[in-house]
Amino acid sequence: MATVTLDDLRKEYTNGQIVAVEDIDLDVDDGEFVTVVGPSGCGKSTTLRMIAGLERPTSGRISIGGEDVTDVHARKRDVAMVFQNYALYPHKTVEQNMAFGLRMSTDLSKDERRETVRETAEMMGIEDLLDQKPDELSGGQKQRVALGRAIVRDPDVFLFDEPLSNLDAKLRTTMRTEIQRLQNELGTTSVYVTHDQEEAMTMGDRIVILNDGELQQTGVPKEVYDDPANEFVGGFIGSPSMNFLTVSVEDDGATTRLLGEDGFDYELTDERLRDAVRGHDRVRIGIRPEDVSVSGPGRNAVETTVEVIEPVGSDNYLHLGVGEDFIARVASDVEPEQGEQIHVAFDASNLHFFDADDGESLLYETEQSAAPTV
Amino acid sequence: MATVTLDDLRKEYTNGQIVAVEDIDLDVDDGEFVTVVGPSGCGKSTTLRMIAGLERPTSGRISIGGEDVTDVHARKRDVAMVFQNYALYPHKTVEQNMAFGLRMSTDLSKDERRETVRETAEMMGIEDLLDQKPDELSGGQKQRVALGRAIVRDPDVFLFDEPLSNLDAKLRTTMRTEIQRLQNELGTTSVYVTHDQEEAMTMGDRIVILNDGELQQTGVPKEVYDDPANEFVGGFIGSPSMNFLTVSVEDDGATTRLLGEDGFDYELTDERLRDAVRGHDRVRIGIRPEDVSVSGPGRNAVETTVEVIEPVGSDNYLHLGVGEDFIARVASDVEPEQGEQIHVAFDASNLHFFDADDGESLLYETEQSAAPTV
Amino acid sequence: MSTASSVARRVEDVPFLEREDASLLLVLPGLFVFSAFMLFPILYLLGISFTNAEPSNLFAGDGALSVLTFGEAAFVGVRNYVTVLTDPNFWNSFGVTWLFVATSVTLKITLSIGVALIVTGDRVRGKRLMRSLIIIPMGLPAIFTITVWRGIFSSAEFGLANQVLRAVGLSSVSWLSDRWMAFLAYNVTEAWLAYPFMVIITVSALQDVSEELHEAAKVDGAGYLARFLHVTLPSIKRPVLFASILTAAASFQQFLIPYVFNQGGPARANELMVVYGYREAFTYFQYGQGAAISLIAVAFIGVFMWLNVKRGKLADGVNDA
Amino acid sequence: MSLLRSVVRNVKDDAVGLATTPVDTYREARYTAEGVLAGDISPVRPLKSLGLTVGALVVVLALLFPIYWILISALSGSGGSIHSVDGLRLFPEQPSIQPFVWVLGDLIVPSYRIGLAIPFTESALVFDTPQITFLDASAHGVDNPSDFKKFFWNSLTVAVPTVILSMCLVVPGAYALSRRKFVGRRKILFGYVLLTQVGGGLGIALLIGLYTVFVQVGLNDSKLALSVYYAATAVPFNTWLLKTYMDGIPVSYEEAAVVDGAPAWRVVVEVILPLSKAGLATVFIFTFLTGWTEFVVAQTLLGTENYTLPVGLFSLVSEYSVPWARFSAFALTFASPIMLVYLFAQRYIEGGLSFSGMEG
Amino acid sequence: ASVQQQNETTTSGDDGADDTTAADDSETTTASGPAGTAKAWYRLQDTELQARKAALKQFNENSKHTIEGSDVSDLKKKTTSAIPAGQGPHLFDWAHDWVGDYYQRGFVTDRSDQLNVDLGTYTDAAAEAVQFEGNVVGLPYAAETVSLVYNEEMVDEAPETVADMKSVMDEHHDPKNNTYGLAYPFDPYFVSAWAQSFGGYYFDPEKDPMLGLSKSETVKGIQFALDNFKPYMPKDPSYEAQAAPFSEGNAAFAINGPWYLATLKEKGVDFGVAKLPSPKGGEARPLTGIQMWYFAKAMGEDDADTAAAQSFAEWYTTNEDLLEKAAKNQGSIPVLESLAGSDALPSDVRAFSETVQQGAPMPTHPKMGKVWQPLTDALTKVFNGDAGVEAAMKQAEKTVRENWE
Ligand SMILES: Nc1ncnc2c1ncn2[C@@H]1O[C@H](COP(=O)(O)OP(=O)(O)OP(=O)(O)O)[C@@H](O)[C@H]1O
Ligand SMILES: Nc1ncnc2c1ncn2[C@@H]1O[C@H](COP(=O)(O)OP(=O)(O)OP(=O)(O)O)[C@@H](O)[C@H]1O
Ligand SMILES: [Mg+2]
Ligand SMILES: [Mg+2]
Repeated sequence: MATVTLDDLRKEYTNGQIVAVEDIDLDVDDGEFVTVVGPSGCGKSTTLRMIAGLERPTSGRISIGGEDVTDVHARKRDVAMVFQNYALYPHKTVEQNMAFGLRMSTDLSKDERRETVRETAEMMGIEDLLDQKPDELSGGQKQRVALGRAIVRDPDVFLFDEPLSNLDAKLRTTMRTEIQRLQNELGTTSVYVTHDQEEAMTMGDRIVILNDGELQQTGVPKEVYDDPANEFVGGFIGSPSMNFLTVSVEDDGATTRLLGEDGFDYELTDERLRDAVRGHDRVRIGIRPEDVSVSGPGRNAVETTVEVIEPVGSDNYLHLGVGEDFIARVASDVEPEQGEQIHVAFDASNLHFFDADDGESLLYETEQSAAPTV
Repeated sequence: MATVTLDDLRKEYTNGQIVAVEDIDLDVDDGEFVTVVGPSGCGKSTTLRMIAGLERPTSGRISIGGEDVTDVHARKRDVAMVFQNYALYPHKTVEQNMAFGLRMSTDLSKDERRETVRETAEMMGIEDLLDQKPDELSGGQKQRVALGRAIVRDPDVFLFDEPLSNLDAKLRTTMRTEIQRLQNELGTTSVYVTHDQEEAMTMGDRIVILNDGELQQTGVPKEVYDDPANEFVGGFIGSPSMNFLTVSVEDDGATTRLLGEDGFDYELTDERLRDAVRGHDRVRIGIRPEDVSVSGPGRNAVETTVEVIEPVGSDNYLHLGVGEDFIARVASDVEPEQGEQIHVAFDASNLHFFDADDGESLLYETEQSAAPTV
Repeated sequence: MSTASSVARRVEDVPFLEREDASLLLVLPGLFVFSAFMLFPILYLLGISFTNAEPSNLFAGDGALSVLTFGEAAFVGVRNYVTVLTDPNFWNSFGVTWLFVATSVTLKITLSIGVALIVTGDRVRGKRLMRSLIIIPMGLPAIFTITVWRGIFSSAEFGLANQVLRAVGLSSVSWLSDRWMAFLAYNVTEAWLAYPFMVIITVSALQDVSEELHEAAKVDGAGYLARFLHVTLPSIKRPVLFASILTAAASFQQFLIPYVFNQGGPARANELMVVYGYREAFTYFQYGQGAAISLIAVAFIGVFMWLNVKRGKLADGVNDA
Repeated sequence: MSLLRSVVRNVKDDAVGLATTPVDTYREARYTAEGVLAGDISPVRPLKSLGLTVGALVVVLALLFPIYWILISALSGSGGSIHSVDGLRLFPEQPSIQPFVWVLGDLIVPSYRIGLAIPFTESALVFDTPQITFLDASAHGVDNPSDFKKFFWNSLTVAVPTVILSMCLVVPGAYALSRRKFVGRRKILFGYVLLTQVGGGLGIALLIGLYTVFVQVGLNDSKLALSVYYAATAVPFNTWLLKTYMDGIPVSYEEAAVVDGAPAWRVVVEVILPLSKAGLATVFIFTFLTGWTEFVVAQTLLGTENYTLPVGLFSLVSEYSVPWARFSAFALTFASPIMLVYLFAQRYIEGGLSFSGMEG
Repeated sequence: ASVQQQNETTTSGDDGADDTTAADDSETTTASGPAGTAKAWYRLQDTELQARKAALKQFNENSKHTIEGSDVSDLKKKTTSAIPAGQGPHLFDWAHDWVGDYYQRGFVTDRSDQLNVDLGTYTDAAAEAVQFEGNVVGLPYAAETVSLVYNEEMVDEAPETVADMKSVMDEHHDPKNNTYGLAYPFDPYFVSAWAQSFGGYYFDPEKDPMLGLSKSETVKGIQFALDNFKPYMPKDPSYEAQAAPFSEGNAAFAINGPWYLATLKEKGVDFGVAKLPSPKGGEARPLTGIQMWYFAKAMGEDDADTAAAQSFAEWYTTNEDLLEKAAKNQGSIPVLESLAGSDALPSDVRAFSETVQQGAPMPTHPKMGKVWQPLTDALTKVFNGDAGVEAAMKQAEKTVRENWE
């Protein structure tokens, strides 16, 4: 158990032509579970691999437990990593797979190793599989073994690189809970990389969002969801995605109106929001689908067509004719016809505003956490 | 465009030791979009491949457009298939990939083929990629090309085998809409296999649920969601999963009470429900997470502990101390403390009842569609 | 699946080529040509091994028919086999041959894996060029290379091997006049001849070793050696095993090296089986006896290969469950 | 055809890649140097790389020393011998390319007269192509150059039919064994694996039988018959090799083509073969090498006029003496095209031999 | 008879005329038959090969017959397989040691009755060598044997006795500085001079016992060679390793045959050739080989091709001009009576010629074929010090006897 600190971490590939990770600062507290999320190619794996010692940073420092390990070889760092494809040694039995790390990094006797492995296997519910080879296991079992292999070593830090992405949806949720349970139990500092924002949200004590190698925002999942630092974060976190509209701001001193295409017309009354948009000609509004409600006509209600209705059982998704792809999540008993004209409304407190040019949030309190570098 | 009819279709492997598909009957209407869903290994792919002609059924018949094609070779059936890993010919350009089917199955001249491919490519927004090789494309682009390759042939039937499972979450939703849009436009009969129930729900005109090679239920997604034919379907469709509890039925003639562990005590008043459970000592209740609401104490309210709170942004998932893993989906502003005692309530109309032994629904109207064989 | 019924079911209108059993026709030409040129001579050899065939009687007679009657050679029963199997020289060659197989294969594998590791090393630059250079020996005719190595291992003080020894301050060695030194020389030469093929296979195998497994092992705390033993080696085991089996067979049948070096000497001490057969058969043109020796050798190598193929499951394909 | 084109393209890429390697290396060196200067990169790392590269180079050179040694003797003029009494020499004493000139002989494209009749007129254009002299042996004091060109031609006319023929035999067989199930499939496969080496190495033992058969059928001294023989010996190993490679091609490509409406043979031609490029290249090289380097059978079967390169090479050796300089020069000239081909085919061969399908 | 005359005319006539006369002559000897084409096989070094080609050309241009010559590698294997299969040549060129064996196996044919040359034209030894049991199976054109070659820069005068030679070798032998006393391939053929010095022999069908390997005289001779020469030689007894030091000017003496001279000339070694020195109490008596054109089985029929082959063999073996040139350029030792020992020959050839006189032709008896290998093995053993001479020779003798059975 230890803290992990990244200090101005940067990684370049092909002689500086590709910048995979750009000056990331991050502090992970002892026992914290941090999820790192971002689209494909944003540098998540690279960051994780630098923490593991599998890649050497181009510049910047990494400390684990307060000790600078930047120049320490992977095998000397007391971290355990769970890989996307499990990376189980195919020729070893489950037991040997799990014992390998112990054999390499501790002085335990054979019997002690056996004992330790057996304990962990029981904890993971895989004690019956110990004599099997990875080939003979199902995806979920493999995943459990991979976790077991990491846990058995009782390392300072757990690193996970999209460990669940090869599992099917059901199994993914099961395993997700399992990992959380384990981490709660063990209290080991963990960094968990995923491209699935839901996974990131539900699992992380804190969530770190990367894009294009750059840190976008860190924070408690709910805060990030409620108060995204920029349009990217807003759009990336949450499913279905936040809806965006570009609107022009008409401020006559008394009222502030936001005018958009398709007859969008919204009047801001809240002073904080008016302050935020004041001084901008055009802003991007972000509205989450669940914050859109079907209403009757009225002030600030927008009339629009229902283009598609997607039932997902628990809810219905309405694809509306506002902007590019505007979705409203409504209860499953709200079932307008396709093509029907309806009115939708949203509460001003649920609106997010972003700079039309650089996408920065106009509401985000910068003191909240370290300022993103964008 | 044509109907697809499966008639008592059965497929055995390894000399009958493995029954991959067991006596499936299915009618797909002309222009219908049917999604086939089920857990891994349930026989989805096998079914689809039999329709395509890539596997020969052990028994049973397949008709396409009313014509019995059971003994017709795959290449003579006018179907197009989209594979999970796209199966784009790596040595051919996108254009050649798309034109290949035309070259093989039509008499079009080179120019005509070129024209057709170009049109389809424009429709798919991949006209700029025509000269590229599959390697040079991103996952989403590959997926588009694979779709284009199927569409360009204008076949009777589209077959999709988990075409989106290699894409990341965001891209998956985008492509999902795209496929729906295309199918709407083209109106081609489609069979779409997936293991993701959400995909199946949102995309299908009708949804077919398989388990263990056997057909569980077919129906419009909403119907299946609201009225699952058995416990398996109930649990499989919907995310988070339906919660299940085994309760004993205490019927004293006047009232019917359902008693479970953890102080679960629920009185049934609805006559239809009472009829359903009557005669059973023990039944399984199914309650969907979104139908569980946090309430004050009261009749039929169950007191329980909040074990874990999972925020997913739009909602919070409460893991409750009822039964094995009982989840309530509540609005994101309902935020009890972990370990807090709360009361939860659910409406009787949202309860599902299953036979404790065979899992059959006690409410499911059997006349609704062909009876499942379980 | 019963083949008969499935064939019957498919006969209908299915195009000829798409019938699975018709695929046999695709294999047959190769099989036929191969049999014609390899199996027939083997059978022929079997035939003459029971005769007293010599050039003078074997080639007598006219027309293709005389092939089948082995010219005018007379049938002598198993005499040739008895002669061979009671010859102490044969048993010596038998022992030496297996010893040679064991030592040379070990040497070849070690050398090839070592070289392959070097030319695939992460930190090594110019790997591709090195890999191309390294296979040069494959492009030279074996007979030439072996003649050169014969010169290298000259017992004379000025033989290259001796010059190298002298350069590092050792005394020169009578390579080919000392039994075990000659044996060593065979091994070195054999290893040098065979390494390109083995290295190519090993390099290919190494490139398929999962990087992720290596990383997993690194994180698990394994050092270079441990990773080599626990990750690399198991991953390349099958291809290398396969190459080893092939190369073992090649070692078993090595002829040119001992023959060119010192005719299996010194004084027949290192006569490998094929050399023994050649000397018995060709020095005095006893074709019958030569054939018997060849066939005994073939039988041994056949059994050896058979065991290996069985145990190594080399004949299994992906679609044999 | 497209196969050929793609091969040509890849070769071109490789050539470009080879040519740009120094540029890339330079770029990397500069980047590293900058990094080191800026203190971002510890100087130990590039040094380690350098050290390992040098180490690897040393190993490679050690392995190739015998070849280098041959080269020295080839460059030592007629005086060269590998049995030189004088201590270890790293450079030829009196370098001379005469032995190589002797091997190659004159390389002169004689002048040709080409007449082009102009249609609808009586007249014709007549060109005299210039005589092109690449190498004039007599200018280097070589009067009786070797028959290398003749042998080369013979080797070519043996090796090329060998390749064509074995391709014809191997490819269909490998495909069927990899993709179809039929009676006796496993047995054939098993037999092939068994015979890969037994067959090949039996060469000498089988010579008697083989020779008799050839003579009786009247096929000795026929290059074509020799090709057929080589092709036959190449069948088991190469079929097995290609089969293993084809096993690694995902079935879904084939299925996609079938669903697209392609008949079996087009699936093979349009999908399987192009995807087996690496395997095919490997088989190509191996069968070519068989025809190119085989010595014993060629020597037994062929008459002087038809000697192939290895036989020609060995005919330089007389009972008592080996003209080392010429012998070596001949051998190296002989090997050089193969090296070149390998340099470009390398990635295919390494791919083709990876036995990806074997991990069944 | 006409050949004899022709020879006289050629020796007396001037250069310009002899080609045509020789050719005319061959025309006349076969005037009756039609033109034929015959195949001739040989295995030669580069310099000899050029001369051979020139000779063939000369013959073909001046005769109605055509001879197609081929330089065939591994002539022994090639002839043994091709001749019985009916694919062989009409003539092939090799030393005479195959005569008995090949005759018995029917690979060669007796043409004593059809010959147009008198065997008396050749030296006795040569004439003897081409016959087996009275059958003439070919015609001889040169002899070969090993003799003493010395480096004139190191050795002032050729030693007469082995003792003299030893003292010179002592002076020059210094392997540390890459100089050696003697370069001497150690195999039965080369060693025969000493093995037979004291009355020993390897094999002689006229003697009893035929096999003389373990006779004390033979053993003594081999022991003598071992004691007196081995210490001054490079340690590798193989031909190549022994040939190199002398040809590079790093050895005082070599014992080698005329074929070696071409290499020496090429490398510019200043050498002299002398008779083999005599051992104390004996005389060096090397085995000699006779180079000859064999009449192969294909000449069994009297057709035009056979006539062509025979006329070529006769022309080649009796053409003084050709043989003299060969002597000058390739150090070939003529066996034509009129040339053998002639002063017109270069001095090296004369020296070799003298050694040939001292020596004994290799036996042509087929049994000899089975003596070489065991004997070679024995010599290797004794050279390597793995066995005493006597033991090794006894063992070899036993093996030979077994092989004979
Ligand atoms: N070895 C490498 N050489 C060159 N570029 C690389 C290398 N590894 C990664 N990159 C590049 O660095 C960037 C970040 O890659 P990284 O693997 O960290 O992304 P990721 O966020 O893990 O993506 P994914 O979700 O697809 O796994 C990408 O643009 C990638 O192309
Ligand atoms: N070629 C085969 N030989 C033997 N068994 C097979 C074969 N193909 C499929 N099976 C078996 O048939 C069953 C159904 O397989 P199928 O591939 O149809 O499942 P699936 O529903 O597509 O699963 P997934 O979601 O994993 O793709 C499985 O139990 C599988 O093991
Ligand atoms: Mg990644
Ligand atoms: Mg499937």
